[in-house]
Amino acid sequence: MENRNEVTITFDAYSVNEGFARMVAAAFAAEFNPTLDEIEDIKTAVSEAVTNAIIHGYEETKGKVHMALLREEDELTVSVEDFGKGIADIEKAKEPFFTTKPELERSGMGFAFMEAFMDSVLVESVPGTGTKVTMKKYIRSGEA
Amino acid sequence: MENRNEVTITFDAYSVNEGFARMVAAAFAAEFNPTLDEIEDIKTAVSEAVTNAIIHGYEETKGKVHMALLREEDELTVSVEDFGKGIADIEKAKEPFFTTKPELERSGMGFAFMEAFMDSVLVESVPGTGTKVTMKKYIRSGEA
Amino acid sequence: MEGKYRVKDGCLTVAMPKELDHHSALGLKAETDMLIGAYHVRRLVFDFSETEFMDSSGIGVIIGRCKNMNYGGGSVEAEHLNARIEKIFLVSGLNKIIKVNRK
Amino acid sequence: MEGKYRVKDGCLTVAMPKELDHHSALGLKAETDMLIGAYHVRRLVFDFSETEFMDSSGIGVIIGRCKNMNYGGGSVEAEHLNARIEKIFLVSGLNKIIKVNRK
Ligand SMILES: Nc1ncnc2c1ncn2[C@@H]1O[C@H](COP(=O)(O)OP(=O)(O)O)[C@@H](O)[C@H]1O
Ligand SMILES: Nc1ncnc2c1ncn2[C@@H]1O[C@H](COP(=O)(O)OP(=O)(O)O)[C@@H](O)[C@H]1O
Repeated sequence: MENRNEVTITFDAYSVNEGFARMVAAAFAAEFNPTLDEIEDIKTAVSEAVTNAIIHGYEETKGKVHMALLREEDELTVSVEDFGKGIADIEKAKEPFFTTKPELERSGMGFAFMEAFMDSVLVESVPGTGTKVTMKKYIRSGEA
Repeated sequence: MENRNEVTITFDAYSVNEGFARMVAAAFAAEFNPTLDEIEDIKTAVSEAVTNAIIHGYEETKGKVHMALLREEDELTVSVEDFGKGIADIEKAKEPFFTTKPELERSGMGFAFMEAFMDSVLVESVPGTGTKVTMKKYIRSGEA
Repeated sequence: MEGKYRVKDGCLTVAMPKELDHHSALGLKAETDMLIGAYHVRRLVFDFSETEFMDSSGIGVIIGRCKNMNYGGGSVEAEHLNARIEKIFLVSGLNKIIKVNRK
Repeated sequence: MEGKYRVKDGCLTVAMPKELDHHSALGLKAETDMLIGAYHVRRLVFDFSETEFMDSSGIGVIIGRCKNMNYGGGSVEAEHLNARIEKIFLVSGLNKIIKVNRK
């Protein structure tokens, strides 16, 4: 096994690609020999970040989502980036139940889920330019 | 369902990514609602092209493989590109059983498999620059 | 239809999709609301037997339907949660908002 | 080890991996050859019970082992092929090179 493996992927901001992005992350993570629970954690976090890019970043119009997956030893880093609307107040955005789209019945739990299921979550955003979410998770590889 | 969906992905030329690339292609193709046989055909063709990039393009040294997946209506286009050695005689390379790496027990069946399992295969290559294989398959979507 | 629906004696049971996310939520919401209105549903049951994945978009779907039902004084329940969905209910606090049936 | 191996009365049975590709082939080849030599194997059986995927790298593995076995006058067989692996054998002509056991 190589010490480092990196994948970058660009896809259209369509809701059908939410499931696709989850599958890609799960397939990449398989190399770590993770537990089922760890795979589900990764899928959930990826789903939140990608859904946000589609709903909030591009407000369901056309756009490209960029996802990077990196394995370094036992650590997985996933970043999800859009080149859309951006976030003015990141601290506020991260609060549980805070949402700017209650009319779409968003729960405001997206960032809370990312933080619950990954070891760290970094949000970088410039209004009018885009948003990048970088999440890390240490995988305690099971036995082969 | 959108009429067009496009994904591009870049990964390291490691053999562990052969299985990953197959999974990504299968996950992307799922949107077509393909038959199990069609999924297997796509996985096999992708595996051949990616393995060739790793073994022949980069001769098992470091390098990046670029894969693009495109859905337009009922047609899937997969391209796999490397920036490695290149192919001097493409016609010869495509002949069944022809291989330049018999010492690695290559069967020379890679291109034959791509042609057997996809509807069309286009090979473009410049020696010293790289190789791009573009494959198309019409998916006769099953019932939902 | 994204889910499968069964109405009996004012109770609507919704078979939740395999993957409950923003993508599958759209049709599910519209169809459920339509049936709640059409059949004067008093009790709404989300059946998670088939559900393997759910993210926070799913939370939004459930809370949204709770609101609709509560306006009319009805009740909302969830059943057949696998371990992962249980965890999602727990982390989100959804298990305190709706009744989870266990057998 | 990539596969699981069983030797009995000069017959080596190799349980082929779930995905037989270039990645899994490396270890499989080395281990199989080592056992062929060590146990004076006269009959080699590839058991595909667990195998869901195989590409042309797999063809290379099998033909390579055939060569090794034939030098010593031994035989090579394959068994428990699912429909997909059957198809791969057919398309590649492998079914004409080694004996495929059916039950
Ligand atoms: N990629 C993004 N682009 C722009 N705004 C975002 C993005 N991601 C999140 N936000 C903002 O942060 C808020 C909170 O996000 P989140 O916790 O995921 O909840 P929800 O998606 O349910 O609204 C969103 O309502 C939105 O205003
Ligand atoms: N991406 C590539 N870069 C360089 N050479 C290639 C590439 N793909 C194929 N070739 C050449 O074409 C030949 C035939 O390829 P293929 O039919 O896949 O058989 P095999 O991989 O078993 O050799 C290879 O042996 C190699 O010389």
